[in-house]
Amino acid sequence: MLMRVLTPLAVFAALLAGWEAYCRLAGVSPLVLPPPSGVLRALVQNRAEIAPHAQATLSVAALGFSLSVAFAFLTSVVLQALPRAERALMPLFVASQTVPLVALAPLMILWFGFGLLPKVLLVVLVTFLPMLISLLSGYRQVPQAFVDLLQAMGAGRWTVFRRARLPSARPAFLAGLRISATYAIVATIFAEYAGARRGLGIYILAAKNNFRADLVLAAVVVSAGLTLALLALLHLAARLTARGPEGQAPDA
Amino acid sequence: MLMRVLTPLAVFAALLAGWEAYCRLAGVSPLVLPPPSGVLRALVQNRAEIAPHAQATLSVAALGFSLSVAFAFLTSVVLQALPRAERALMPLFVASQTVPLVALAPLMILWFGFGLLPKVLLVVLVTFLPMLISLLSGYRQVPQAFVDLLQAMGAGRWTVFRRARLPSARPAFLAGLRISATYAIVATIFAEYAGARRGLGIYILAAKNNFRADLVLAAVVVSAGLTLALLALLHLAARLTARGPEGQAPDA
Amino acid sequence: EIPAPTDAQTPVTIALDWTLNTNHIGLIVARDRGFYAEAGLEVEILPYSDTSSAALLASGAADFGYLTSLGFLSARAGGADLVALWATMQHETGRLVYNSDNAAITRPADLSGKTYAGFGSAWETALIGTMIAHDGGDPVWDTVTLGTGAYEALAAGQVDFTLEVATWEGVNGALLGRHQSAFRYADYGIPDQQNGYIATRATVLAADPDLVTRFMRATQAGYAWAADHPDAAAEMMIAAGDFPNPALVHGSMQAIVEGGYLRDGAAPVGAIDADRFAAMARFLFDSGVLKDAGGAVLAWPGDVSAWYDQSWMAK
Amino acid sequence: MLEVQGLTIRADGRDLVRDLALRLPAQGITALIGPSGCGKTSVLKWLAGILPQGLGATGTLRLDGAPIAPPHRALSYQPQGDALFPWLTIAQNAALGLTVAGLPRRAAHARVAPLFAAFGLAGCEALYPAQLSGGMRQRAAFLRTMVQDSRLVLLDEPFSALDAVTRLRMQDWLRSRLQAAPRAVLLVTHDLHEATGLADRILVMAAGPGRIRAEIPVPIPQDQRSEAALAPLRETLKTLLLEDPPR
Amino acid sequence: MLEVQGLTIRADGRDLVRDLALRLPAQGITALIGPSGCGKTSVLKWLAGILPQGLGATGTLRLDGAPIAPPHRALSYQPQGDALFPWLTIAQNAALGLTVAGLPRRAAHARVAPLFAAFGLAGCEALYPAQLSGGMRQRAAFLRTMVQDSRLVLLDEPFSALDAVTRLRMQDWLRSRLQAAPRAVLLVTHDLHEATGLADRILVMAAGPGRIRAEIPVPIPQDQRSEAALAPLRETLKTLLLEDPPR
Ligand SMILES: Nc1ncnc2c1ncn2[C@@H]1O[C@H](COP(=O)(O)OP(=O)(O)OP(=O)(O)O)[C@@H](O)[C@H]1O
Ligand SMILES: Nc1ncnc2c1ncn2[C@@H]1O[C@H](COP(=O)(O)OP(=O)(O)OP(=O)(O)O)[C@@H](O)[C@H]1O
Ligand SMILES: [Mg+2]
Ligand SMILES: [Mg+2]
Repeated sequence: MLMRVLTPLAVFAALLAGWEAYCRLAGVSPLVLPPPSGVLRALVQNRAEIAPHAQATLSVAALGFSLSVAFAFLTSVVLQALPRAERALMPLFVASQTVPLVALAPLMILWFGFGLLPKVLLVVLVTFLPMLISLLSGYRQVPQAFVDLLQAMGAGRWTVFRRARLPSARPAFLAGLRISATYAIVATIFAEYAGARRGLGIYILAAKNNFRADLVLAAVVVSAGLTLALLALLHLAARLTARGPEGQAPDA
Repeated sequence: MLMRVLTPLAVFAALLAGWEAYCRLAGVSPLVLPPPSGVLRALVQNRAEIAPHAQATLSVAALGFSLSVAFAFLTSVVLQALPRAERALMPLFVASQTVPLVALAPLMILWFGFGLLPKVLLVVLVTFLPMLISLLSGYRQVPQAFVDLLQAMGAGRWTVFRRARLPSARPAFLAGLRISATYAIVATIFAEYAGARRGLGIYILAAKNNFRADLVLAAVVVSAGLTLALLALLHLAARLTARGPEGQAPDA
Repeated sequence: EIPAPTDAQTPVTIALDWTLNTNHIGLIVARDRGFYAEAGLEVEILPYSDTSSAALLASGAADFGYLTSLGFLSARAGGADLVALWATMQHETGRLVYNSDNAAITRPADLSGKTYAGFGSAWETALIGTMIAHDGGDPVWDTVTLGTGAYEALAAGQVDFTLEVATWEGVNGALLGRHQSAFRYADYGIPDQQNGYIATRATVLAADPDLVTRFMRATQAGYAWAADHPDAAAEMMIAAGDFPNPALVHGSMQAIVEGGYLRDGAAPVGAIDADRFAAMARFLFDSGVLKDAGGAVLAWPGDVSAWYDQSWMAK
Repeated sequence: MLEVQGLTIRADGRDLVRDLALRLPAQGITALIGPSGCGKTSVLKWLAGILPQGLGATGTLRLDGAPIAPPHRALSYQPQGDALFPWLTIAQNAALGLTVAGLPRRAAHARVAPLFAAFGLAGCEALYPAQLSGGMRQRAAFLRTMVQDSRLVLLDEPFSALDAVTRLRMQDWLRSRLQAAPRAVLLVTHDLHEATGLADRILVMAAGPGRIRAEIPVPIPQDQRSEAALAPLRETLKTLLLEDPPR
Repeated sequence: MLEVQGLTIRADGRDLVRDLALRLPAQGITALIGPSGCGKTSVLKWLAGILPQGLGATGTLRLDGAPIAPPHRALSYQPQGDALFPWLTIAQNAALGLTVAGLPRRAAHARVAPLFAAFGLAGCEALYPAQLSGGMRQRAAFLRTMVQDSRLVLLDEPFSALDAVTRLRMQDWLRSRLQAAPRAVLLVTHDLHEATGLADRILVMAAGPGRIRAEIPVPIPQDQRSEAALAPLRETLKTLLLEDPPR
């Protein structure tokens, strides 16, 4: 177990060391590629400045992600009850993923102003579909025998959903949650890039415009840290809410 | 079957009609939200100009995607043979997905110049991991009995891989291919945004800076069309290369 | 000097500070009238992208760069090895705009407490703060970073003011019939500056001064021709680029020529004025905009005359 | 007594089962035996009121002479395998039929609780299915079915997921359980050893389309069913089953 | 003759099988029977040389007195289920053992081709497994095993995936096949009806840790194995198997 954590860390440390050595030996301009030590220094020196930006990003991401999960859940409940609607809408949802958000984001700022709405919408756009697809496929993973059993007991459509389909979808739901969470922070930063008052996206934009690659990378580190923290939180929540003996084993 | 195509199209047409009606009735400035008819007109009028950009994007996407698939395949072959390397590297690969590319893309242009390299690299970065994860999980989906059988016949590690693991991974490979293909064009446009001579990304950027929302959306339509064409192509290739009776049924 | 034979053209790239517009007119003229080819150069004008031209130039991704004044000064002060060779606009083309029907704004002091649509560069704060304070207001306002969305946001009344280039967005606003008013920076304590620098790396200048000379002279010829033939140059530009609105290009060229932006008095096109260069640099140093690679605010070095080099202009 | 008449089950214009008639006495075990695909599960699902969507059926069902429509509370159905929900405890699983029927949770658990001992599951109430052996899981599934207090129990290959030794044990257990608390049972199986070991009456189905080929009573008392005593009957059944052409 | 001595299989410090000894004659079918989890599959996998990574084993294996190390060409292994590769045709599946052993494809197919008729698979050469019935798939798996020309065939519950009627048919088929082309067979099963119906000798394993509890010859000739003739032996075996405490 310890090895499973240490080996990747060792490889990561080796990568950083290589990067540091390259910067020092090749004398790369820190304007172009700052060494890891420089990024770390920038991060520590500017932590007070970065913190409120990180916090802004985190709130938008959390709000967008929560809304997305809630919305995906509601949609999934409706669609599983209406297979015709599912057949009509899913191709559109999938096609929506082929739209380059880089082009859409500035337009969304125009359409919806620079408040929370466009940013939350973008996060929802990015994270909604993986959740929805996971949930719907989770519902379908219910063993037919479970459905048969309940129906023979006189259960209606809704009871079958609540007592068999929904619990069966738990692993798929957690998997979808994990995929979506991976993109929540990144999508927020992306949305901020197109227009915001505050946030890591704005910080990165300003750092870039001021030729501070070290600050850009420091913000990247913060963003990756936030995502990893979010994933760890989900992992913990999954463990704590697990029912049955698999509660002891990591099931997510 | 026909219904399965027609219903989504009908819903899509209804959405477009609603959008068109909104633009006309609410008198929205086409600078902010052009009606679908305006987008279509822009697309038709500027098709000669958009075409070379679309072609540039397509070449980069195709190159990056092919390299990504090849690279993911090679990596998967190496990693499945070296479980220790897999344990060491996979967490890093996954962590790499938490990096906001919006921050990294301009730096990559600085590091690798204006040529193909940074763009292809970005496409690879975006599309590599879904492929790799799909392949590795595909290899694991081989029934233990198949492996037992081959080993009892005296097969070595490589024969087991080639004759059982690899063919077993076909459905997972196709699924990964589809996910990655969905992102290949979008990622290319994104990379072009950060620096390119030609491409839909550049076209969108110029259209945006010239306040031409209609051209931006026209380019978005082209990009979505390219992605859907790529997906259709993959679907076709999957069908044509299918072995066994499932070759008749859509297996992808 | 002897023009190089046309079959051995030296490839040269130049990165732009913004999507192709009339600031770049001389480059297009020089290319499309064959001035570059005559100088033995095959010039590629790289399209604008999300990566700044200063960064592209500093990293070696391009041979020359068309830079904003701020872009050049920040990069140079921050340690990038850049030398300015040229200044296009003899006066500041930037200005602060607001909607004319916004009764709450009559003078810069009124901007205090208002919402500003910004672009994420460090000098905007110094600029706006100085203008408000110079006019006696409290330099406090709300910034929303919007990039190009700023103009639509202003037109829609979502923000109160933003910055624009008078000879481009300003002309466009007028063409769209938008009623907007503007404050000139120079009227409120900001030194009038030249804008639109062409720069290269000092290493390029040292290694191949002849190339720089050939490139810059052809460029100068292009701008001079454009200043003399604004309408023909505008047509050339329209043919070269993908301009949705040809009237904008013509209008912009007209504004540039009428405003005396390209030619100012007897000075040759593109000449860098030592005093104004130093004044602007000084302003940026003093307002704490310029920082070193580590992020520390830089002190005025006393002399910045080494930051530009126009020896290519001399015989 | 349960009576089925003229049952025809169709899929895509093909008859899976044609004009099948069936009588189940109010007591005892009836085995429904036949080759794979002959329609045993389909008949059982029709009785339980859960025929899959693609299938259409015509036929009448009478309970003590009165026509009824499935799903009906007089019939309880136990699907193949154990179909225990892994996210519920054994007690919750056992009470499932009662809570689905609308009994409050507390009352349902009170009804189930006293039965654990008789089903060899004392102390397992709070465990999850994954923590139990195959035989125990199967008993828990029986508990869930039996507590529903229906008059007829429909069992679809209840022991097919168990290994042969556990299956022998569970057959013995079911026999004694039914002696202690008699209930009419329709047992679907394709194992002639199982059918002869447990049933009071064996219905042999044939395929293409599914129909009842023979009805064979098992006249040997339950406590005298040694291998030797069953041998002649088994030989007959084996011949009957192997006669059917392979599919 | 194949001889196993002192076979101990360990997992996580626990003995799954302890000090097991085994002799397999050069002819005839030996059944290895026992409750689930007693280690039957583990013993078979050790013989086939494919014990899973987590397991450690000590013990000696001799073929006609000479020590050998598995995997060895004298033994061929047929895993549970049919393990046919769905992406290969039946002919390719059947030839798998030969091509893996290095025979050129053409030669392998030439070796396999004449056997299809005897295995009831004539005309199926170019079909894919999914296009075959369960019994046919099982016969294809047998063909793949038998064409390897080993001296001893290791079968792990070959019929467990089949329904009971098809299983009866396949048992008859295997019996006649082995009479036509004799081969030494070690058949793992937990079905005493199957073991008694097919084997010449039955080894009864007990669990915890796995060991051989009894060795029972089946003296009845293969063509006289009626239900009645086997009944006494089955009764004995049943008692033996049910004695073992349930797990
Ligand atoms: N939903 C369905 N649509 C079409 N055909 C079906 C459907 N369900 C079952 N069948 C067909 O009906 C026939 C009978 O199936 P059924 O499951 O009732 O057989 P069974 O006797 O229970 O078989 P087994 O012993 O294998 O469980 C089979 O040929 C099967 O292919
Ligand atoms: N890889 C492994 N690691 C640890 N324990 C194992 C492993 N494989 C099997 N076991 C254990 O070894 C014991 C014997 O397993 P095995 O599969 O040999 O039994 P079996 O007699 O074939 O059972 P069945 O009749 O169910 O097939 C079981 O208790 C099982 O849990
Ligand atoms: Mg069935
Ligand atoms: Mg086994």
